[in-house]
Amino acid sequence: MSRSESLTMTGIPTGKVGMWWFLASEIPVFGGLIASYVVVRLGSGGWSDASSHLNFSLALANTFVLLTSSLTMVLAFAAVEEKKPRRLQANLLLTLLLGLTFLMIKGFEYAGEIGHGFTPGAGIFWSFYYGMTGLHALHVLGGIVVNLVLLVAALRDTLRPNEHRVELAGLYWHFVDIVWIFLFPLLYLT
Amino acid sequence: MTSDAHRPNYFLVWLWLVGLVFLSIGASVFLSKGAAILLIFLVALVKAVLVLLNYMHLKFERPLLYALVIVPLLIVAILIFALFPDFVLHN
Amino acid sequence: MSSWFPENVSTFGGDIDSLFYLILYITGAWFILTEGLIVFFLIRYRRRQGSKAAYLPGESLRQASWILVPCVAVLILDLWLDFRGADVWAKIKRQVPPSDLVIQITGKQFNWEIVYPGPDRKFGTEDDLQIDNELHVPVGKVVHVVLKSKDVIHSFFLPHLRLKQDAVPGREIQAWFEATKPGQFEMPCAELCGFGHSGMNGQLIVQPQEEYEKWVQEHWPKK
Amino acid sequence: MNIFSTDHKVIAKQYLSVGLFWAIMGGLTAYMIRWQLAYPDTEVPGWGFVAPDFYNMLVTMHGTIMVFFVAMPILLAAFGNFLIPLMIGAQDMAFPRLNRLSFWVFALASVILLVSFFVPGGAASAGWTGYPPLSAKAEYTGVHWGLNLWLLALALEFASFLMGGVNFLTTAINFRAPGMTFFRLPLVVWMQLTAAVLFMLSVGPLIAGAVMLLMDRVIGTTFFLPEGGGQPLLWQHLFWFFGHPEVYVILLPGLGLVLEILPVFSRKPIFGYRAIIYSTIVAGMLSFVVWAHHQFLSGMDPRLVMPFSITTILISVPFALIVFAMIATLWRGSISFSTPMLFALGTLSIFILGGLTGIFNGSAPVDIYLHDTYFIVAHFHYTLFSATFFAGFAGLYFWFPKMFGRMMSETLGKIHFWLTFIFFNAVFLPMHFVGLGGMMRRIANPMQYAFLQHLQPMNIFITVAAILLLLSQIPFVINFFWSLRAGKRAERNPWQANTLEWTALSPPLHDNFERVPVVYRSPYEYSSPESPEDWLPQDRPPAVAQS
Repeated sequence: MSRSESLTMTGIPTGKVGMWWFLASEIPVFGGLIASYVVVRLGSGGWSDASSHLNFSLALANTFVLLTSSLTMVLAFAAVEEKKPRRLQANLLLTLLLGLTFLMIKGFEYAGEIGHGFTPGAGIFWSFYYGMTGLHALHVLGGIVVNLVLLVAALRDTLRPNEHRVELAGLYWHFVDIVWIFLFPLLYLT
Repeated sequence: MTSDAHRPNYFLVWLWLVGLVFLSIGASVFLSKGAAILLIFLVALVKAVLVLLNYMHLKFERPLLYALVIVPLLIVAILIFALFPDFVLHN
Repeated sequence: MSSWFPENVSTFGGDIDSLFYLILYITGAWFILTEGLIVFFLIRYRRRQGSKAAYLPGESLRQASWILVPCVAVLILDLWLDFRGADVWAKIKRQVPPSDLVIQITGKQFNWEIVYPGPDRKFGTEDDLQIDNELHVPVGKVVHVVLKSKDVIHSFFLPHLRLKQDAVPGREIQAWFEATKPGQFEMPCAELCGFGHSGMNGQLIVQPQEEYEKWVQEHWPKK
Repeated sequence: MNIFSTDHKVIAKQYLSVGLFWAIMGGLTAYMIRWQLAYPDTEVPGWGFVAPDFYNMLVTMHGTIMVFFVAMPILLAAFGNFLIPLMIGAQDMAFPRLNRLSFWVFALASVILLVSFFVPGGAASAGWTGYPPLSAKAEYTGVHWGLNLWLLALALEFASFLMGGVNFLTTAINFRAPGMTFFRLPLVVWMQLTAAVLFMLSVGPLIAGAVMLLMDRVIGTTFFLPEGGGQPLLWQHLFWFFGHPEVYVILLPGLGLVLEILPVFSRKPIFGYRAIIYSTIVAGMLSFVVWAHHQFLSGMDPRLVMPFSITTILISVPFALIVFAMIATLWRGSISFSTPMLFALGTLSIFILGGLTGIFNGSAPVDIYLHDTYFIVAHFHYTLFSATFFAGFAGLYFWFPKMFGRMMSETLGKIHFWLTFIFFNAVFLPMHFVGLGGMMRRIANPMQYAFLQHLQPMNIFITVAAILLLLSQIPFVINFFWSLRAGKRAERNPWQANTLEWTALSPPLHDNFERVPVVYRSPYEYSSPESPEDWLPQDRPPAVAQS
């Protein structure tokens, strides 16, 4: 892939073009799910009641965790530009840990809801709740794996020729953050 | 890649994002339902744009990449619009 | 030509058939024109000793008008078909005539469950009449059908009446028809609904008014 | 040859092989379907009895295989992979390892789809469109793991083509040779790119829908089950929102192959190069607002119907322009009838009929009668069979020398063409009339219906023709394998064509070109007054051309 970086007709780095095309195809995935949620919800009643059984404080905590992880991710990218490998490693590690924290809190939240009988089969709100947050959590998991690969490379000092990948991983991570920015009010605040 | 001179203050952006979360929670507590929903989604939109422009540094990029964000959103808008009669207005 | 379709016995079937033929004449003309040109060009401009092809990139407006003008013709014909189609659609789906016979038809794997409201003209009461796969209606009367489904999606198809409508579980979908001729016609399911889909079929029995009333007398529950 | 190669040409051949394998499977399912329809409830020779639930599996898998495992891998993945880098003058794809991953994910999807035939309960049987609730609960079909695996295979295939799409688009955006502007790209590249954009922007909602359907089946959610507050119609919207652009994802690359071949064998520039590009883009945009024409009778709001009917009929305008441009390319040409040209002309003449019958289906009132009948089946075979097989064969006969370094036999090729052309029409032309007679799709036994009895002789005719159509592919198989081993060695440019791939060796080196080509002109300068010959390659410097 490194060969590809040298060649570009438009001036935009090739990896970045690829990543943005990928994100462009991800928008309709979550867009389709959110569109379905919105229209089905507006077309029938009783959703606010179901929503009130969600654990709001855990979700709020998760919102902060994810927003902060976006900050550490972008700081990792800044560290690449400033050529500060220690800071890069530290921020990648922080992002990774925050991602894991998000998943742990999410798992805890799921456990609580299922314990109260709100399983995926408990009604249409719960179908969408588990579908939307589940698909999002899978994306977080994917981001964690990517960051882990980058972190290992950074620690073994083999990242140098591929440092632009931190930026690409960041684009993806921020996209996942943006999805949560919409899921949080859609599910918890209305 | 962004040049150093242009780099946004990432920490300040983060403060804005956190502040906006509190704003939307406040809205859901203090405002009437309709106004709250409007404000909450406006805030979510602002947050998304903040992340896009600063963390994903779209504001330093070329039109092609803007198109890659806007066109899919338009397509989702078409989908929502066409789904309305069947699921919201059908009774 | 009319033998392509099953015999039409509904009031709006003729509109659908004539729209079909209108489209057939228009597309048929285009078919003959385009395929004819292809065959003609292939024969006329086949490779021969000493002949060279003309250099015609079709980029100038003058040249491109050879393909643009026909496209305008296509557009105009399209709009004509759109307007004709909108009229027929409105007649069938939007300007539904009033009716005094409402029948509830529920698809289930793999039968049509037909419910008449009974003498009190209300569904869900004790005097409802329920039969499977047999739909009796009077000739020349507007019949409203409420389509429902118990399990999967079925499609209510009356080929001789040019009526087809899906029955979707969780929804009640309205349809209507008016038969113009007495007789017995088939009423299959047109949407894949499981292993018994093939053969899911009912009978529509269109009867003259007196005969229909006799059937009602004999079969409907008394008050 | 290293099967884990990252070379786009090797990956193209891998996609081609898997696609051709699935074409055989698709053909076998068609054979069994046709036999059952002509001679219901008799033993299919070579197989045995076809029970109704097995029949449903056959129609489901026939559609799934032909659309997702034949048309897409051959037209998009194989030809796109092979042609895009060569035609734009690149060494390889932008992300060669992603390209390899894309193929192996597709291979995994193929294995899973194959396995799904053999799990208890059998393969998916809810139609290739998988409408819930039929597909959402195992008890409605009796198929449990088969349908889950079907969904999984589709999900993996989408992932694979998403990777492919990222690769195609990035490559074409950043890896073009010097001088290769967007308006000097060969049309097949334009068509491939449009198809990639359509696929990437439309598949998202269906991926979401597939996740929802899988959750309904496996963990008990009720997205599409009305008893739990769900909406069966929602799936249809999500499916067709993808499903209609998908039709053009298949069609456009097929038309693109034809657009490359017509000028070469007419020795004339393609007529209206830019007009075709603009039409393609317009058709691509319109394809996002026509999807509900598959749902006129689905219980969808009747107010939605006319807007979708109008956009559907209007989409005939850009395609009419492309067809007219193809015909105008023949006008005053110097036409020779080699096998690729015959198949290209076959595509054109068949696609015209398929396009025209689309007008009937697009007209909502007529669709009330035609929907779910064999008229629809005939219509989409005229469009998709022409794009997939006629255009696919045209492309294969045309680029075989470049792919494998040897020429195919023209005699066998012409026999293959004429048999295929005749029997294709013998199968699908009568099918229109069977549909007009009212015969429904996906019924296993037309003899169960009194009003279809008189159509049975036609059904038998179609079946006999279908078997002959399948047998007509034998000359191709012989030709393919014989030519691989013993065909005449191909020179660089056996057809005297202008595009860049013909300046490379046959087959090209690992990095395609001996030196990076420089592009000076548009790809279709045949019989140009600038050149003494009747062709003028894209990379020939202007000074040389004038001398």
